[in-house]
Amino acid sequence: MIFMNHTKSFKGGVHPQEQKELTENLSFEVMPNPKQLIIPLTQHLGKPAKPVVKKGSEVKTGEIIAEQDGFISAPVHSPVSGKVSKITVGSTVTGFPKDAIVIESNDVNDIVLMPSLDPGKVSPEEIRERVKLAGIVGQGGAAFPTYVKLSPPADKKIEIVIINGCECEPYLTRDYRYMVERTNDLIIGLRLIMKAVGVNKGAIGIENNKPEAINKLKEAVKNYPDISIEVLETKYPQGAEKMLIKAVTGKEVPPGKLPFDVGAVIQNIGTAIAIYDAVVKGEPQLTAALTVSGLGINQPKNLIVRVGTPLADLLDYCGGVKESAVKVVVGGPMMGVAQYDFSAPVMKATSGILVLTENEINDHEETPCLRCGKCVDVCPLNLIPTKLARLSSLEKFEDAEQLGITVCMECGTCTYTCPANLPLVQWIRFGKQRVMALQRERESA
Amino acid sequence: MDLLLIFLSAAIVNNFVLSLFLGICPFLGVSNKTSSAISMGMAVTFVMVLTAIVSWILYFIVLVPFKLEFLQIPSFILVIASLVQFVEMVIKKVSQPLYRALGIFLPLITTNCAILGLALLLSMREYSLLQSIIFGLGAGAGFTMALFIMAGIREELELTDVPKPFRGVPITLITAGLLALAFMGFAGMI
Amino acid sequence: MEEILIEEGIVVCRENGIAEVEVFPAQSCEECSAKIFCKPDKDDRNVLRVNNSIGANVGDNVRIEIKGKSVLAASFNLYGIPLIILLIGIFLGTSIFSEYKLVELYSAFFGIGLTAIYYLFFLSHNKNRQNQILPKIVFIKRNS
Amino acid sequence: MKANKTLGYEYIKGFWETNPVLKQVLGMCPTLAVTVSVMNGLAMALATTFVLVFSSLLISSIRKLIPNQVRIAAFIVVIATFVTIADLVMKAQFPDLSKALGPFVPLIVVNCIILGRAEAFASKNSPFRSFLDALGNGTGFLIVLVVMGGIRELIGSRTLLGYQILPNGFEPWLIMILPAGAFLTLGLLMGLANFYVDKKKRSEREELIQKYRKSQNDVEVKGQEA
Amino acid sequence: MELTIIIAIATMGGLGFIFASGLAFADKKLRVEENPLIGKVNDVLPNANCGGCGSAGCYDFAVKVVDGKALPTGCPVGGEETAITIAEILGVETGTAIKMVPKILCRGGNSEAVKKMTEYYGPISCKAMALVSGGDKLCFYGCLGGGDCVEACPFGAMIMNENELPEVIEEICTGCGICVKACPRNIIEMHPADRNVFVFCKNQDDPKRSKEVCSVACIGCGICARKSDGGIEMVNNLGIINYDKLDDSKIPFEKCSTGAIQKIGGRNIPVN
Amino acid sequence: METTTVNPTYKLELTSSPHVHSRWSTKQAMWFVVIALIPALISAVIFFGQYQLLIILTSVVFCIGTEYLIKKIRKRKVTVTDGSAVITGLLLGLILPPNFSLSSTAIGAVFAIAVGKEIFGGLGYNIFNPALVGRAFLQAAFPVAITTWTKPNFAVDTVTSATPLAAYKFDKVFTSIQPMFFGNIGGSLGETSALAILIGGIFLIAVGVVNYRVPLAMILGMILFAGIFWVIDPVKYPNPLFQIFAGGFLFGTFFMATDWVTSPITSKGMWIFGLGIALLVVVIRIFGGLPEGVMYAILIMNSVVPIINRYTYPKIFGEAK
Amino acid sequence: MKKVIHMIATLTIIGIVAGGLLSEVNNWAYPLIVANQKAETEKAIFLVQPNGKSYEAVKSPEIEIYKVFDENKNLVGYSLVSAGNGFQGKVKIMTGLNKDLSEIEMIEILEQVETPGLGTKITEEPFKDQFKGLQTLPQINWVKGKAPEHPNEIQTITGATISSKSVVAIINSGLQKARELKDKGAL
Repeated sequence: MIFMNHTKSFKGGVHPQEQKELTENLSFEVMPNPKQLIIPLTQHLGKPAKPVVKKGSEVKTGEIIAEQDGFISAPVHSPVSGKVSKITVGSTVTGFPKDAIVIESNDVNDIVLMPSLDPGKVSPEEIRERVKLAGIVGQGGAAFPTYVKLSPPADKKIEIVIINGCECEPYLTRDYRYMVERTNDLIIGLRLIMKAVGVNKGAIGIENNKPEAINKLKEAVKNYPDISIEVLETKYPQGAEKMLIKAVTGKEVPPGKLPFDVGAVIQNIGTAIAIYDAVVKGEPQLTAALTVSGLGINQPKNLIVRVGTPLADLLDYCGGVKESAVKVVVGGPMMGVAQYDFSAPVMKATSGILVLTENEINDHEETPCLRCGKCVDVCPLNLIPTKLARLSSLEKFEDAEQLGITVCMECGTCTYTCPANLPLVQWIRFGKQRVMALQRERESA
Repeated sequence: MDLLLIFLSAAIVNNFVLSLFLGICPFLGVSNKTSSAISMGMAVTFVMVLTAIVSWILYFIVLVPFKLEFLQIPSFILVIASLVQFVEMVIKKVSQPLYRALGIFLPLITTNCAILGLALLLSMREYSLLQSIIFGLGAGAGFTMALFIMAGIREELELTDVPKPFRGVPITLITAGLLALAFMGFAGMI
Repeated sequence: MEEILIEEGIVVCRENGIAEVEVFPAQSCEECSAKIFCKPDKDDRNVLRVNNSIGANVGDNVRIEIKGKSVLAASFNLYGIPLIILLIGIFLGTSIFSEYKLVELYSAFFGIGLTAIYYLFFLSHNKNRQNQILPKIVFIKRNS
Repeated sequence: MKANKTLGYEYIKGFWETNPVLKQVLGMCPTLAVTVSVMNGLAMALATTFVLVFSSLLISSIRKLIPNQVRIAAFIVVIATFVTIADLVMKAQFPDLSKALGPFVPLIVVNCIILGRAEAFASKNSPFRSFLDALGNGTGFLIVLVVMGGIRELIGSRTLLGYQILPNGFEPWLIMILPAGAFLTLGLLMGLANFYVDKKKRSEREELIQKYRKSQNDVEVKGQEA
Repeated sequence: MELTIIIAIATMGGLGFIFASGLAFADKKLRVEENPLIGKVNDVLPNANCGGCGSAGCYDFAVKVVDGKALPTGCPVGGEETAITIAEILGVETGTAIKMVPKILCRGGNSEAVKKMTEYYGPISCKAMALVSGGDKLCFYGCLGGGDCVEACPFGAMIMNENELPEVIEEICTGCGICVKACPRNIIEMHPADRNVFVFCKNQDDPKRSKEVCSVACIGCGICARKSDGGIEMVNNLGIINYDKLDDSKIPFEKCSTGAIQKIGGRNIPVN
Repeated sequence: METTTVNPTYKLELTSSPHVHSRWSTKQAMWFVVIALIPALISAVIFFGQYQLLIILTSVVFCIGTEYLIKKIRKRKVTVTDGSAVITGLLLGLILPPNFSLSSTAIGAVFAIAVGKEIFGGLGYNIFNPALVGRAFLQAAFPVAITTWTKPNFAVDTVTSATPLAAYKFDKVFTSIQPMFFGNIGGSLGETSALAILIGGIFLIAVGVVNYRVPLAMILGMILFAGIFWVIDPVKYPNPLFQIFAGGFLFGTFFMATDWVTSPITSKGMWIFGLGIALLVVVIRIFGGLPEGVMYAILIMNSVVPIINRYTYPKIFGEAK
Repeated sequence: MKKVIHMIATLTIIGIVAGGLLSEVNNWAYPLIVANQKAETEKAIFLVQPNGKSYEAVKSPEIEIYKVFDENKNLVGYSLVSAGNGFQGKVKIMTGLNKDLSEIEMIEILEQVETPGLGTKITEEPFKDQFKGLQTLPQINWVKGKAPEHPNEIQTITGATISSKSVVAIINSGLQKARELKDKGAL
């Protein structure tokens, strides 16, 4: 209250070391196709896709190999041409094995594309249909099928589409590169989304540590008065949906509610680009753009790789891992998943691979909670992380539920700040799962 | 001023729980819910004030004039028991739902030594009726405060790593000891 | 933060929207040294009246919740207000009966009388509001 | 199950196994309040035992005459009567002691030990058994009160029963005879008692584990032979 | 002095009268009839309120037993003695109390299960480990070795052995089943103490992966099922025993290459 | 350039997110507090002589020893290196009167750690500030010894050995601010020199170990509450500045009330906590029998911290206002 | 209905028996208790008036004061009981005074609930002895931390200043009332 900040933002949050300089100025590189690709059937939130190919089937690039199954689901396309060698359980970057189709690439370049559409004339239905067929999932991390987000319930009045250009996770520069390299495609993508959900107000939220991107975008939107560029304070988790909406529109999404409920649709930079690709170029989501970074990798890069490329190939391409590496993480350092099996493949929503060294992790001895209140100060959702974690670990789920454990988005700011180095997020995640199970049980009863 | 002193003395300086050790049983058994602590406290305060009135009347209007002081203990306890029973019945008659929700505190109060202690103390100190009422009010307030603070602390204690032999009553006693130590700061205010 | 008290019990009877639930003695009751007075005899079971909006049947194992605020409001109605009335009555009484010899006695009766009137008044009114602050059944366990 | 307990057990159990203060957590008020010295503790415990024994005896012998509904009320009256007797006797014969114990003699009425034993034991058992049970519980109470009083008197005023035990060089800890000291001493004492019980339980479990390990090894050896 | 005695007697008698009248009045209004048997049964129960019987606490169980909704043998903690006493109180025949004991259906301890190439750091507790890519072991079905069940056991009847697998000391075990609930991987099951054939694995992966992740996994070869005459069924690459139909003489234990299905002990575990 | 194969031969770490941490650690914070206490320590030696070092040393050694012993008995990890026992020892030493007996210091230290801290489960679980528990214990056990003050080394004739508060309370003598600021007055070892305490306190706030809210609330509260009395009767009641500089108020403000463990975790709670302490200090100093009330005020407020926390939980993001 | 009568009868009978029993016990105990109390008062009166042999209570609604005589029935002084608040609660003091109330013979603390070991030092000899022969005019004063300089001053106990001060204040207020009484000629 005392130190009012003039840059738009939210209360709480932290400012971890950015480390973006490792890859900030490297343009995207296209990685050659690997020999073998493992394509999980669950690359999105929701029901797994249903395979439509068998062992031994020949497939072409862009061909559907597994179709959408249910409302919240997404089809999967073959990212390369080749032959299905098997359908089996394989490790994934989420940490849990899933069914996957394994394709041996044959290095033939025959791609099956959908017809290109004119972004100026396309109808909202067509956009949604195209997004659905292209199997586009949100690039923000949760991998929610994008077409669902483009179909808001009829009773919710949507006012604004916000493109999330914050990229608040340290290390990652994928969105930044997109903004700098494909500025105009991004704007068209945004306009397509605005059309699909039927609003005439768009915004792109960017943290103020990306001046070049801000300049380029401001230049590009000169002719679009309905799109504004919102410059936000550099702070983690500025890019979280709720925080972004708060910063841009000043509205707070109530617990248990969605951005729809305050009239906003949020899309990631990567998603907007993917929509552009699907509509304008007719290309389904076959590749993932990602940042390979960290002090533990020999050649940090911004890469465009085929979905299904095993981590091992990718790390090899970037010159291998240094001796000093202690952790390999897929996603950002704050919310990513530590890897134990490098045969796990890149998925549609993978945004980065980090190889971290001891120095970056800053791990220190775990001590009991000292109730210093730092976690309470930084929690962007105004929760009491230390209490929630303690209650969860003692399995007092009712109390935890009372204190709003289900609101937590696991952004990790509390654990990052905690001087006692407690695994707060891990416990809260456990408690959250159990509380949600309890709630489901209650509803069914 | 005299009344204020009686109130402060009973509530803080010579707190019933922390320095006179009256009402230890409910204090040790108190739940960790602050709202039930306050409810219980309110019930006790109400009964305390009623007890103060009734036992004052009994003692100074009946027992003393008839030289029956030696019947103090049995008659006090019977009167208190009847009183609580009566309140229980009235509340039940008046408000069945509330009785069901909160009536359980009442039988507990019957045999609470704080209530009988209050009656005995006020007869020993020869308070006037007004003083007795204020004394009861102060004792009730002090009891409620101790219960409230303890309920809060216990909630916190549930989440701590207290050595196993000390869990439950022993740690409550030790906390009460430290609380009593802290309340010594008020000594000398009367 | 809103405090909520949770109890578990078994439904013993129900009637339009209200149920009576017998509450199991909680674990913490075991530690309580006052437990022998809590249930003076085993016949007197601990039965609560609760709001049964989710339609639990007799014999169901249920969890009931009551808001801390409701408990406070209820006990304030039940003990707090009478206490205040009692005190006011006595102080008023001392001035009203100041000419009599047994001022204190009369004023005490006056205060108690006022309190009794409050209780009776309470009886005829706000029955509905009372039902609102009842605990309510939130969850039926169907494990057994 | 209850029938086969020996009479000796009814007496002895109150010392430790079901010690009223340490295990049943009853009668805390006097335990905390009067134990500033051994003498006070002793007097209080004796008075309590007197009331406990006589009321148990009486209640047990008239238990069949009392209707269930007025049981508690009748107990209270009986107990109150004996307490008054104890109080009057004390005031008449030991005025100093009576003064030192203050209102805590009358408060024996609401001492949960007495009502607790009456309710849990005397109302269900024969007079002789109830007598032994009451005496045992009284003794258990006495033990705790004397120990408490001993600790507090020794450290708080370096005396025992009024005789100086600790040398002058030892500065007495006044806190021990203050309320805070009472809480702390009893808390630590109960913790210690629990610790001892825990330790015993643990060693019993260790033994069982050892036995289990051994039997496990036997099976393995047999399995290899076969 | 005479007068005092009379007044004293009158006062006390009067007070007793008033109080008793009040009680009688309250009693008439308050009365809730309850079967006195419930109290008696409740007295016999161990009053540990562990919930092992499936009821919420001992009193609840007593109510159920008296109502005939539960069997006298239903209290696992009290054992046979309690069952007999309850039966006596109720005047019914007791069935034989069959002691249930938990069985840990995983043998993939530290030396058998294949470990991940990474090492887990964080709270040593199964429920927490299960969240982070499923702990240290590659197997996603096996014991995590965090000892949650050992912690949970209120009777101290479980220990972690050198191989970091929990073991049940059946002499101490009361069969309350709390360990079953504590296990996030559901590898603990309650079985009658006299059962001696178990499939010590819960792995439902395809045979190849099962083989890769653990040397003692059930790899779903189905040999035991084919020979068992319906005693064993293969479900999701895992042998499930149907104890009603099981004839252990037909099971070719030696054919199980990983030893996942085993006949144990031959020890007689006394029912306490 | 160091290179290895894709899968390193050694084990990588597998942990839950987040994978990076801030530089803050408990240990670091604790040692910062120790550093912040050095000025007060120096002023103690300057004003009361080298013997005081022995008191503080005894206190620290016994604190560490007790913690070590209890952790060993409980078969827990020995955590004496985290510095918390050292802080308790230092704080306890600094709030004792000069030339206090070493054996009593040791008893206080043992009590502070054993009953004030370890019995609740050790660091992070204690309800009351351990150093203050130790001091309150000593005050109750040896009331005479602990209120026996000695003159500071540079005592001017007019300065008696009595503390400014005792002088005010019993003799109605006001000490002037200047000696109180530098510490040339009677009082506990570390509490006399406002200057030394301010240096340490401001250091702690600057490095971020201590949140500014509690100290600010306490000082503002003191100005407010003491001010009310002062305005009512400037002759009878001391002015707020005197109240702030006298006794252990500043020391309590910066080193005791700001203890992480025993202060509220919510920001609203911290304000309430600070104001509450200030109010209690004023009440005890003016109406109570003791001249000094900071210790008791903080202990009492410690006991209501769980309640303060519970009722000041912030509104969850997005919840209706 | 039968049950109700049974209930009421049981409790009434128990009440009657209890009442009877207690009055019997009381009949035995009451004289002893009264004698004890009287003996105690007497002991205190003569303790503060060592030369007294007999006494007589002065009837006054305001204060409790006794005239004390020697063996020749000559007035040797007064024994004054005064009470007031100490550090923690009520303190009751018996003060022995000379005939014109100008000098204290001795004091005795009858009741107190001061801090054990600290405030309770007011009951110990070193403190009480200070009052022997103390001048009471114009009133008693106290000094702290130094030896008394005037005949009407006593030194407070270290660490128990408030208790010591209370004793002085209580005696002073009692004296005040006694003087008023004397002025009225009632003594």
